[in-house]
Amino acid sequence: MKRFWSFLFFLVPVGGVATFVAAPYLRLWLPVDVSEHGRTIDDLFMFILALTGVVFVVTEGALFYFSWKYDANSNNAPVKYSHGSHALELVWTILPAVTLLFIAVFQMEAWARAKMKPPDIAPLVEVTGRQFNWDFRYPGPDNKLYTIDDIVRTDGRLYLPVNEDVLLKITSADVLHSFFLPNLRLKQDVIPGMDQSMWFKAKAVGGFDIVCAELCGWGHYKMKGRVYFLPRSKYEEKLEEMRQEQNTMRVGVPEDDDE
Amino acid sequence: MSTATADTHADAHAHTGHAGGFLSTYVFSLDHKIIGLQFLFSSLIWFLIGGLLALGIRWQLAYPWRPMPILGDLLAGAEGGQIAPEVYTMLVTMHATVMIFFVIIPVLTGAFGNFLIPLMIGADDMAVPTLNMLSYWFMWPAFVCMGGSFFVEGGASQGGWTAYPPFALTQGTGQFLWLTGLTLVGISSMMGSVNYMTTIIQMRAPGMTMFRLPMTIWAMFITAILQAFALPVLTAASFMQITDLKLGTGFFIPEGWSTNNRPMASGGGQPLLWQHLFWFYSHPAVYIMILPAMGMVSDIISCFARKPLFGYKPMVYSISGIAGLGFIVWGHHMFVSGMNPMLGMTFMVSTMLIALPSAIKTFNWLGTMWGGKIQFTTPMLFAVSFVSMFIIGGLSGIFMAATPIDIFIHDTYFIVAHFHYVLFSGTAMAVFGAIYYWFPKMFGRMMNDSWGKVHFAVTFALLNCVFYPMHILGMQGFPRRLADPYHYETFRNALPMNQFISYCAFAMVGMQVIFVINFLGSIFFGPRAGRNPWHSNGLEWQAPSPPGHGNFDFQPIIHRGPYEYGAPEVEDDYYPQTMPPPAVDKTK
Amino acid sequence: MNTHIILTCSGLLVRCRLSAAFLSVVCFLMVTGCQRAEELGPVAEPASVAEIRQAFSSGADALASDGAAIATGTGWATLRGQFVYDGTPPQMKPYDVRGEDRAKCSRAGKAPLQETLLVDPETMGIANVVIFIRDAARVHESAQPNDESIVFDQKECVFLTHVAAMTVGQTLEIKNSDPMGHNTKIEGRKNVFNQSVPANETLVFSPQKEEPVPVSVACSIHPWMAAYFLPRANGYHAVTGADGSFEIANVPAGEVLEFQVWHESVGARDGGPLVLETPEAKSLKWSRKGRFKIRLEENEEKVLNLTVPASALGG
Amino acid sequence: MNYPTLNKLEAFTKLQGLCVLAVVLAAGCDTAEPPAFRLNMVEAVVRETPPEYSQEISDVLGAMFGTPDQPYALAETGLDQAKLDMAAGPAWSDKKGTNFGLYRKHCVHCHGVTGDGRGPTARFLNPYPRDYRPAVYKFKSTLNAARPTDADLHRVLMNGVPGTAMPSFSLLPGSEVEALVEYVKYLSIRGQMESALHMVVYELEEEEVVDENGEPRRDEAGEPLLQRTPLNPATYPEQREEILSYLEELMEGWNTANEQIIVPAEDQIPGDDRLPEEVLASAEAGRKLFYGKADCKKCHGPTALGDGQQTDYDNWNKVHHEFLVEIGRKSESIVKRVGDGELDKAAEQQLINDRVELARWQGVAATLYKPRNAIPRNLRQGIYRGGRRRIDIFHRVFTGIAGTPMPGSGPASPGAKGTLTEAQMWNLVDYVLSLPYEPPSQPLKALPVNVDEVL
Repeated sequence: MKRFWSFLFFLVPVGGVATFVAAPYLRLWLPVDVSEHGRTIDDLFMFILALTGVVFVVTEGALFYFSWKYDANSNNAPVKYSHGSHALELVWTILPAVTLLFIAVFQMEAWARAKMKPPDIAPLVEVTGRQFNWDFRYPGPDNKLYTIDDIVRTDGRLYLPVNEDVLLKITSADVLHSFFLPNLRLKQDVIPGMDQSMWFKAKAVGGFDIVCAELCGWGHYKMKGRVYFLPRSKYEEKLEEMRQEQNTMRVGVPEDDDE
Repeated sequence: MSTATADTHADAHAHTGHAGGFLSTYVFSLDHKIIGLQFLFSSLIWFLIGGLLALGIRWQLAYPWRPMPILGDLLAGAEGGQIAPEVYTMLVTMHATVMIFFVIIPVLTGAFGNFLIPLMIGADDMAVPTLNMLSYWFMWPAFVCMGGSFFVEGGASQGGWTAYPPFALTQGTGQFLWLTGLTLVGISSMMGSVNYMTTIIQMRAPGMTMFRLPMTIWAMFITAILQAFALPVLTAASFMQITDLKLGTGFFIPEGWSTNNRPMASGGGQPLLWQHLFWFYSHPAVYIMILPAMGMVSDIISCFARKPLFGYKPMVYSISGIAGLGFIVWGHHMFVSGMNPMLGMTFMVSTMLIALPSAIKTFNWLGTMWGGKIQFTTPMLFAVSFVSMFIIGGLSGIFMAATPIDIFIHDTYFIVAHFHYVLFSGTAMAVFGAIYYWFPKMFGRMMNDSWGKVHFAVTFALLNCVFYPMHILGMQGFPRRLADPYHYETFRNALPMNQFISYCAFAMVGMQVIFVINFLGSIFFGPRAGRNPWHSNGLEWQAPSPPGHGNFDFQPIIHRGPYEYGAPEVEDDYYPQTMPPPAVDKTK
Repeated sequence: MNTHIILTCSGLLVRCRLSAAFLSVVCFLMVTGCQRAEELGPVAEPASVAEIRQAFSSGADALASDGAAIATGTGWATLRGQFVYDGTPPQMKPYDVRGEDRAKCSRAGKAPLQETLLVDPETMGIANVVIFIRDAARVHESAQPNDESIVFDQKECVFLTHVAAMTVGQTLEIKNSDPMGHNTKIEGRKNVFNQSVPANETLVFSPQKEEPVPVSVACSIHPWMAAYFLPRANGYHAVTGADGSFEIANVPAGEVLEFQVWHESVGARDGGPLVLETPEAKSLKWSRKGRFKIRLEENEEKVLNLTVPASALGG
Repeated sequence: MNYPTLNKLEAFTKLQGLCVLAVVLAAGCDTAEPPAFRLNMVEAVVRETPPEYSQEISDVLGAMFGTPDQPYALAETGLDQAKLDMAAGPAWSDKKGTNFGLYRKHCVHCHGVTGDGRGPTARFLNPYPRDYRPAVYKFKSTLNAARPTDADLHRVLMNGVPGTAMPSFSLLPGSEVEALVEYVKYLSIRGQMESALHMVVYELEEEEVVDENGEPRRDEAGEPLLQRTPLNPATYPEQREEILSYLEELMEGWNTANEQIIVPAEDQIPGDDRLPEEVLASAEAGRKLFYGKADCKKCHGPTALGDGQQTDYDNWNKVHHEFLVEIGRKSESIVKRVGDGELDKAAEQQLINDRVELARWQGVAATLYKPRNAIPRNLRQGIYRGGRRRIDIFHRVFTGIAGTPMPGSGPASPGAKGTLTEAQMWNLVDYVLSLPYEPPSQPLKALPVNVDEVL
C-alpha cells in the first residue's frame, strides 16, 4: 500500500490503452467506411491516435514514475531544488510545435478535397432538412431541379448510384440541422437560406444511416434517414418507380376479405 | 510572531464586523472572503442541481423511454414518468448552462478568485469592494431566471447551451429567461474581472512584483483579461438574440424564414453570425474555465512536491499565450457549420498551435514532480489527477483540431468526452483539490483527510469509467443530444456501453455524499487548523485562519516568489514569502 | 477567535438556510408543477372494470323487448301550439362579416343580422323552435318518409332556411343564389357533408340516417353563416314559424308520445334542449332534457301555448 | 514533519447528512404511476353529463378497452390483440429484439396516452397533433364522412405529414408500423365509444328508489322517489345492449371503409404519359376552375398563398374555440347578474350553482391549448401534407378534407351530384401541382396575415 496512489495513476495509461484495444471487440470502432475518401480520414485518425497514444503513454508513464519514485513516504533523497531548465523548455516547446504544425499541414489536402473541391457535375438530389425529417428532391427525367417533373420523397429513404461521383445539394427548411453520413465520414450543417453541397463516391451497395447531428428541436432524434446505394441500372429503375408512384392516378382497393 | 496579538487583532475585526449588523456582515458583505464563500456555496448547490440534470440524461440513454424513478414525474408529467424528448433537450441544455455559467465560472473566478486574490497578493480587500458585492448579487437574478425558467410555459430553454438560432428563436419564455440570465451572468463576471485586474495591478503588497505572483494569481489575472475582452461580445450577441426573440429584429434570421408554420416578422439576417459571436466569447470562456484551475494546481503541486515550480516564467508565458491564441481559434467549433472552408484551414493552424502552451504546462508540472518529495494529501491527489486527466483532455483535442477528422467526430460523443475530460476531470477535480487545500484558510478547520482520499479514489475511478468510454462511442459516430440514439441501426450496439456509463455516473454522483458530509461536517467539527497547516509558502498562509476583516494582522512585505520549497538557504523545507532572507538575520 | 468562528459559522448557517429556503421553494414548485390536472377526469377502477368486462364477455342476455315502442292505441290526433316569448324581444346583432365579400354579403350596405333568436314583436312568437316526436310506434302515411326535395337556398350569405327539418330519404337541394361560391358543411353525428357550391348552382344531399337533435350547417368561406338541419325517420316534426306557431298533424293517438323541444340559443354549442319551468310546462312534466310526454285521444286537436321566459333562452 | 492528522467525523454529522439527503429525495413526487386513459372532459362538461357519471364512463371504457399498459380488444371491435400488445405499454425490447411499447416510444409525446393529441410536446407544435378520438382523419382515400382505410393510416406513417412535425416512420419494421396503425384505430374506437357513452348516459331515465321489500318509496305527495340510474352494464343488461349497438354502429364505419374508397373513373383519368404541352393545357384549364367554378381562390387566396378566408376553425379547434367562447358567455352572465344586485333566494342559488359550474369549465379550459384557425394551404410551397401523388391531390379535391373547412367538389356520396366532373378535378390536380413552379412563387413569402392567431 505504500505507493498505492502512484499505482492508481498507473492505471490511467494501462486502462486507457486497454480500452482502445478492447473497443473493436465490443464492436465500438469507426463504422464501416463505404466511401472513397473515407480511407484518408480514417488513416489520419489512426495516425493521430497513434501519435497521441505515444505521447499519452509517455507522459502518463512519467507521471506514474515520478509519483512512484518521489513519494515522500519512501523517498529519502533530498529534494532537487530547481527552478526549471531553459534547454528542456526549448525542447518541449519546439518539438510539439513542429509536430502540431506538421499535423495541421498534413491534413489540409484531405480537408480541401472534402469541402473545397466539388466535382464538376450537376447536383443529383436536393436534401432538405426540416423538423423532423429529411426530404429528398430528385430532378426527374429532365435532370433539372425545381421543375415540375421533380420527384419529392418524404419517407426518409435516399437512393443514390454506387461507384459514381455524387453531388448533393443540401439545405434546410427551418432551423439548423446537420446531414451526417457516418459510413461516408461526411457531415455538413444545413442552414436555412443557404445552399451547401456534399460530394462523395460510394463504393459499396447497401443501406446506411443518415443522422442529424445538430440540435434541431425536441424531435432531433427522430430525424433518421437511410441512404441506399444502388448500381446504376437499379438506381434508374428506382427513380422510374418513384416517378410512377408520384404520378399514380389510380387507387388500390383491397379485396374484400370477410374474416 | 505573537499569537496573542493575532488573536486580539482578529477579535477586534470580528467586533467591527458584528457592529455592522448581521445582514451587512454575512449577507450583503463587502468582505472579499465572505463574497468568495457566497460564490462557493451557491456554485456547490448548483453543482448538485446540474449533476441531477445530468443523471436525467444518463437515465434516458441507458433506459430510453422507460419511466424514470423520482425525477420522472417531476419532469415529464402525464406520460407516466417517461422523459419526453423536449425534456431531454431541456436537460441537455440546462445541464450545460448550469455547469458552465453557475458552477465552473463562478467557482473559479467568483469563489477562489475573490477569496484568494487579496490574500495572495497581500491586500486587505479588493480594490472596489462594493462592485465585488454587486458581482455576487447580480448572480441571483440570473439564478432566478434560469431556475425559474423550468416552471414557465414551455419549460426551460431547449436550444442547447450554444443557443444556435434560428432554432433558439423558436423557443418561448424559457429561452428569453435563458438569455436574460446569461446577460446577467455576463454583467456579474464583468464586474468581477474589472475588480480583479485593478486589484492585481494596484494593490500588491510591497515587494510583490508581478513575477513573484503565485500562478493562481497569474491565471486569475489573465482570466480577468479574457473576460473583460470577450464578454462584451457575448453580452451584445445575447442582447441581439433577445431583440430577435422579442422585438422582431432579424439579426440571425434568414430571409423568408418560417418554422413550425409560424409566420416570421422579418429576415435578412444570418444564423452563422450568432455562431461567430457566440464562439468569440465561448472559446475564450473555455480558457476562463481552465486557466484558474491550472494556476491553483500549480500551487498545490509545488507545495506538496516540496519543490519549486518547474519553469515559472514559461508557465506565465504559456498562460498568456493561451489567452492570446484563445481569441483566434473560435472557428474550430464551426468547421462543419457551413462557413467558408478556407477559414477552416486557418483555424486549424491556430488551434493546433494553442495545444502548444498546454503541452508546455503539462511538461512543467511533471518537471515539478520530478525529484520532489511528494506528499499525497487529498489536495495533491486531486491536483495530480488534474494533470493526468488534462493530458487526456488535451490530446483528444488534437483530433478535433484536425479538420478532416472533425468532419466525422464533430457533435459526437468524442467531443463530449473531450470537454468533460477538460472540465470535469480537469477543472472540477482541481476545484475539489482547491477546496481541500484552502478549506483551513476559509473556515479555520481541516477537512477529514481519510474521507477526502476515499472521495478522491472513488471519484477518480468512476469519472474515468464515465468519460473514457465516451471516446470510443464518439469514434463510432455516436451523436450528442439525441434522446434516443438507438433508433439508428449504427448505434444500437452502443446501448450496453451507455448503460455501463450510466451506472458509473449514478454511482459517481451518489458518492459525492462523502464530500458533502465531509465539507459540511468539517465546517463545524473539523479539527482546528493553524495559520499554515500545509507548511506552504504562499502569502495567504501567513494570515490567520480564517483571516479577519482586513486579512493580515501584520504588514506583509514580500521577499521572494511563492515556490521556494526545499530552498538550501533555510533549514525548513519551506520558505514563506514574507520571511526575511537570512541576510537580514546576520545583521541582527 | 471563538466569537469570530461562531459568527462565521452562523453566517454560514444563515446562508445555508437561505439556500435551503431556495431549494424548498424549487422543490415545492416542482411538486405542484408536476401534479396532474384534476380536470383530466377520473381513471377506471380495476374492480368495476373486471365486473363489467365479465358482463360483456359472458354474452348478451335475451331481452324481452328490442326497445322499440309498442303500439297501444288507434287513430290519429293533432298537436299544435305556439311558443311565446316572455320578455323584451332581443335585438339581434349583425354578423361579423369580414373579407372581400363584405359588399356582396351585405343588404344595403349592412351586414345581415343574426337569427339566433327571432321573436316576432307583435305576437311575441319565437321562430325556429324545433319540436319532434322522439319515437313513434305508429306512423301515419302522411308522415312517412317521402322523396320530396327541400330547397335550401342561400342568398347574400344567409341560409334562407334557418332550420331545415326533413325525413331521411328526402333530398336537400342546396342552392346557391349568390354570385359567389359557398360551401355547405354539415357536421352531424351521422351525416357529414362538405361540398363546395359554386355560384348559382344546386347540389343535392340526401341524408340516410336520423339525427337525435338538429346539427349545424355552416359555410367555411363565410364562417358567420349558420343554419340547422334535422333529418328524422318520420314526419312528426315541426319548426315554429315567425309567429312561433307549429302544428304536427296525424300523430298516433292513444300512445304516450315523447316530444323533444330544441332551440339553437340554448346550450353551449349548436343549440340544445329547451327547458321550461313555467306552470304549463310543469303540468306536462317538462324534463331537464327538454322533453315532455303527452297522450292524445283519437281525433283530438290539442293546442299547447307555451310561454318561454327569456332566461330559458340564455337571456 | 508534522502532517495534519485528522479526526473522524462524528457519527452525528453523518446521520444528519443522510437525513438531509433522504428528505431531498422524498421531496419529489411519489414513484411514477403507470399512465392512464383520461376522459374527454370538454365533451363531459359541454354535454352536461353529471359528474357522478364520469367514474362510471371511465369504468365502462376500462372494461371495453383496458388500460394503456394492458389494452383489451373486445371481439366486436375486430382489433388484433397481439398487435395492440406490441404497441402498448412501456417501451422495451425482448431478447429477440422485438420492440414493444411502440406507441409510448414513438407517438405518445405528441398524441398523448389517450390519443387526444395533447401529449407534453403538443403545445410546441403547429398544427397541433391529431386527436384520434373523434375518428376523423384528414388524409384518406375515402369519402369525407367515411373512416380511413388501414392503407391510408399506413401511408401517413410511411410518409409522415410534410409541413408538420409528423415524421416518417418508414424505417421501422413493417410489423411495427402495422401494430401502430392498429393501435391508432384502437384509440379512435375508444374515443368514439366514449362519446357514445355520453349519449347512453344522457338517455338514462331516473329509476325509482325501492325499499327492502322491493316497494317503491314515495315522498309526502305520494309521488315515487327517483334516483339517478347508474351506468353499469353488469347490472343493467339493457345498457349493455345499447352500448353494444353503438359499438356495432361505429364499427360499421370502420369495416366499410374499404367500400367507400373513391375510385376515379378510368375514362376520365388523363393518360399516363402525356406530353408536357398536354399537361400544361390541362393545368391551364385547372387554373380557370381555380378562379372560376371551383372557387378555390376564396380560401387559398387569389395568389394561392393560402391568404384567402382564414378565420374558420377545423373541427378539433372549433370544439375548443366554442367551449372557450361559451365560458366567456357564462362568466359574462354571472358578472351581469351580480351587478344587478338584489336577487331572490332561487336566483341566488342559481348564481351559486352557475359559479360552481363555471369553475369546473374553467378548470377544463386550463388543460387546453389555444385554439388556432384553420389556415388554407399555401399551394406555392409545393408541400402537400396528404401526399403528393396525383391521386392524393385528386382525393383532396374530390371529397375535401374531413374535419376541416376544405369542401369537396365531387359527389358527397356515391351517385350524388358533384360540383365538378372528374376530368375537371384532374385539371385542378395538374394546376395545383404546377403552382410551385409558376414564376410569382419565387421567392416564396411567409403567410402575411393572421400572425397573432398562429404565434
